[in-house]
Amino acid sequence: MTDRQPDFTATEIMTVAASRLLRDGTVCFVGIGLPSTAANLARLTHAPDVVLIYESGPIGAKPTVLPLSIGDGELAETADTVVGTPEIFRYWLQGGRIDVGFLGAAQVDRFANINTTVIGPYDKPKVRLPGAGGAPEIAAQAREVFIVLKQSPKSFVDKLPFITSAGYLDGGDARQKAGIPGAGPTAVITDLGILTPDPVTRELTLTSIHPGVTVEQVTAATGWDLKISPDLRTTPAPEPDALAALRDLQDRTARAHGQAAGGEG
Amino acid sequence: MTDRQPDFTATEIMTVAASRLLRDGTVCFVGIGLPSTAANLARLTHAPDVVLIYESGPIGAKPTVLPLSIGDGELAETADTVVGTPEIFRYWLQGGRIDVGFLGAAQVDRFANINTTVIGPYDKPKVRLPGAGGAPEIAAQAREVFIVLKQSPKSFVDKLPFITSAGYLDGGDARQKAGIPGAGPTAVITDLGILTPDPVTRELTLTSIHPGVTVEQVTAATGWDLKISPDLRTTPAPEPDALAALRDLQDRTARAHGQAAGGEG
Amino acid sequence: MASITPLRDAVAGLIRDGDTVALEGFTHLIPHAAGHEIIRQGKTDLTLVRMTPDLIYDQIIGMGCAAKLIFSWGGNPGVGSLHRFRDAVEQGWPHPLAYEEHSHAGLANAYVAGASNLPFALLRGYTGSDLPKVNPNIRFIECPFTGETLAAIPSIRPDVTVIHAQKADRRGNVLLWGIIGVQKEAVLAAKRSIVTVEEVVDSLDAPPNACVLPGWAVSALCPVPGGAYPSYAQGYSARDNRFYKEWDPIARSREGFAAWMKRHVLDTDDFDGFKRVLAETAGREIG
Amino acid sequence: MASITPLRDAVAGLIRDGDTVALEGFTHLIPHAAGHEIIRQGKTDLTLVRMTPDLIYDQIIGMGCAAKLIFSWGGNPGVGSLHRFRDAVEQGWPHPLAYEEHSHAGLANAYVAGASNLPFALLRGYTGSDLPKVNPNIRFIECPFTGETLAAIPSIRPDVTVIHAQKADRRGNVLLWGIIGVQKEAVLAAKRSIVTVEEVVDSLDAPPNACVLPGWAVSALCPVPGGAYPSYAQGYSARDNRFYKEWDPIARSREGFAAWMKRHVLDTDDFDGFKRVLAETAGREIG
Repeated sequence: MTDRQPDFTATEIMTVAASRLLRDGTVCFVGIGLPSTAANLARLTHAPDVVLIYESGPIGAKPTVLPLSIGDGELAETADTVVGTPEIFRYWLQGGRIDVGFLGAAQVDRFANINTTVIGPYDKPKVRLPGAGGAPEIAAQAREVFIVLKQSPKSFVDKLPFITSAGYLDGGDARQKAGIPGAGPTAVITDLGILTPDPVTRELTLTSIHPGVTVEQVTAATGWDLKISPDLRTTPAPEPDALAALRDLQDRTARAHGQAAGGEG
Repeated sequence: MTDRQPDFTATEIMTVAASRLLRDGTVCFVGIGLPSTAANLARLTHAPDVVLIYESGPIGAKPTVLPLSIGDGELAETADTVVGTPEIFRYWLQGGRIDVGFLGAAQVDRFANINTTVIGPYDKPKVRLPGAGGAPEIAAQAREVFIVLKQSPKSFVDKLPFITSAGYLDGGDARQKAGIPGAGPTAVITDLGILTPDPVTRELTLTSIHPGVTVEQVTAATGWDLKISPDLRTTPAPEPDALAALRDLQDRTARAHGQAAGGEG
Repeated sequence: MASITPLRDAVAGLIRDGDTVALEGFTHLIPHAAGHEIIRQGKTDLTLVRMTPDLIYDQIIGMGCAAKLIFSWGGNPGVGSLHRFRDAVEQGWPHPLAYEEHSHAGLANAYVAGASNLPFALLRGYTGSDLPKVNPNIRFIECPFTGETLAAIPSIRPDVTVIHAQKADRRGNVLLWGIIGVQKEAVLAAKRSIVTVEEVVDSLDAPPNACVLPGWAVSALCPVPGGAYPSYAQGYSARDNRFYKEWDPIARSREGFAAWMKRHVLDTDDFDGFKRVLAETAGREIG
Repeated sequence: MASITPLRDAVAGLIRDGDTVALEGFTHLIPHAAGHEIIRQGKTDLTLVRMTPDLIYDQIIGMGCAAKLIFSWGGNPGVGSLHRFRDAVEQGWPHPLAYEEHSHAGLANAYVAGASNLPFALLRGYTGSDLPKVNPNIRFIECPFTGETLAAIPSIRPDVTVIHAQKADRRGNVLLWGIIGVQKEAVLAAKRSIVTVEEVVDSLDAPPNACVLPGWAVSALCPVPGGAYPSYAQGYSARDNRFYKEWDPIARSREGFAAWMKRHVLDTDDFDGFKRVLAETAGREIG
């Protein structure tokens, strides 16, 4: 999709739509990049008391500009406290204190499993991706998970070469049977729409489509035969306030350190 | 033994003799009470760079007065750092960083096993003692252990009702066979003399006797047939400097909070 | 999210008869005021957990509130025995007290495991000690890589943990410092938590990487200045070593203890009331 | 006891060919200067460990110093791929790189287990992931109390850990703050350790319960102001985000990379020399 909307870009509506899902007071484990942008937009608009936790250690971070990396000083300086990375994973994530894990991904499949490890065979990779980072345990242990990524046949694939982090595995009750505690990915937010898992089969279903996008566009950007909800909604356009807040945030960020992009490390 | 020496008491020579064993630069895990007095005396005299670690969290404590309890503020305020109690036991003791564990005891047996749990049967105790505290793992994991306690038939017993913390178990190589890493108690310092384990049998042997004490007194204060070293030495009398430093320390302590006594908590 | 609550309401609302309750503190920051409130409200059948049960546990046990104690060292630090604890264990007065006994290393690891939502703690421990013979909750497992034997004990997951801390901000974030013991782990291991604090301030001004508990991880926050007495709060108050010694004769006899508890705790409304009466009976300034 | 040592001597004396080496840091306080010194001294056959290998590992791998990498996320944070790392993995250049791959939770716990002298780490992890299929060091064990299945991985015990910190005192005590990652655990898990610091001061003035490493637990202390560049040291320097972006085209080609490394690292004497040359080639102030 190109930006045919007069008022907002595809990335902007993706970010705003993702941010809307975060309720105020939620404790959110934030991945860097798009999830971090969406989570901070939520904090700056409708969810001032959202608690943002980054795997590098900050708890309750309130950055005024977006972090370029997951360990920016801005996160430490604005946090309620900064703990060691082991404590983040032990006491806070594994401890069961995270409401929402907000993740990006290189690839997802129809059951919202995530690959960030390799394209091609593991032992002879065509493309070596960065790897798991915090995602396997965030995907498993947060009470629910939101995934945000751009939708294309390369990113929405029929069969993942590698499951880095579990969504619903083979669908149905496979996730529960594997003993994974969290509810799993309850929304996948893309630049074209929002996909949510079928309550029974757990297959991702297009339940909301962004304004100006056609179902054919979404289908063409999906590497499997995408299910479309009979009650397909149109995603509300970004509220002017939210859009202004997002653009202010990105302008401040660009002035502070250039355009932000995703990455741990 | 009563204080028949003109120049020092039995407790004083016990404390000075114990403090002499701590070499400068040693990392010492310190029990409260007599061990803490002896360790701080060493720090104030011949071992200024001894590192004192208390199980409550202080690392590198340099108290100017003796702590009454193992968690006195004086320890925190004078330490190089104060960590949580779990870290003390995990990273520092179990981590293998302790040269000397300096312990007190209610009772010991001929193989320097320690009881601080019960007198009488465990399920129907005659006297319920405070319990293990940090001792079982200090006794096992410090590179070596010094035990300091007053000697009497009640404290030096033929058969312990309960082994709280391992010395040499049944003697010989029983300790090694049980997989206990540290060398074990290399000295037991009492108000009558110093006992060290036989190199082969590991039975405690009187190797040094304090000036003015007779072998008969030591034997009478021991609940088993005590082995006496053929090379029995006489413990050197406390150096005037050490004695002065000890008395200064105890005077300061008494002025600050009354006479110190042993106790965790 | 921590609500700022009177201590009486927090204890009434969050601690139930039969609960497993940890009032933690390692000499420093011991939540005495909260312990008194448990006694005043006549809670019963509690399983108490603490590495170093001391005077406040002696009082709770002596008043018959506890059915069981999980601990690793029980004494009056620097003084001697806990007479009420001993009477419960040795003579079954006021009723028998079950107990489960560990080492400090074991319990400290068990709190860490609880805070980490693990079912058990893994440690090198208890080797050569008789404790595993009398405590079936000390077991041994094998390392799946090296074959080494390691100790395993169940994690501690209290229903309620109670601690005392130096300060909190108005959003309920709690800061403690100095000897911090296992308090953070004990709070995070528990289903519910009560934190009494010396003061509530506009801004915590916490140093980097300080021991902070976010307000949303705490159930109730209760301002109780001096609430650790006779223990201390670094930066606020000193330990009253005299009281620890005075406790020894008070606790020696059942009658003396009962009379003292009635006058100082049951017949007072709150911790300030306790301290006023104690100042009268002890003939000196308290707190 | 930490001796205050020039970085060159510390790397020469403490890091041996074939060693397992962890240069840790989570965006913040990454020991770039020490990494350059490893390259200058031509260490070989290293097993590198790091949760988040980034530019300095790209350089060490690209220069052929490493035989194996243990990691959980390898990328140029905020920019994209590590081209030298990918070339080693995908094409075996300059030689094949073995690797063992975990999640952050796994490696963070493995460092904790190493610091705790445990042979393995216990966690809830990897469930549903394919990682256990490709990493035989991810195993599963049963809780001896509840029967639950938990993940187990070997602890990390590096021969040498290298970190950068803000300051040290003359007795070698080290203070770091801000995003402290796994650095304390990585140092305590290692047999030997090198700490580069921004400055050496008379007194640390550490806040209560700060992240302090006692001097006696560190092998060598090397004053290297700005030694984390292009990473940052909170309170001392800002992250040079531009350099992270500039690295991407430098590292894309083998030839460009080799020429850059020769000019900036091999042909310079130390980190100050590197920064001087970089200032010339980048046409701006560095560090």
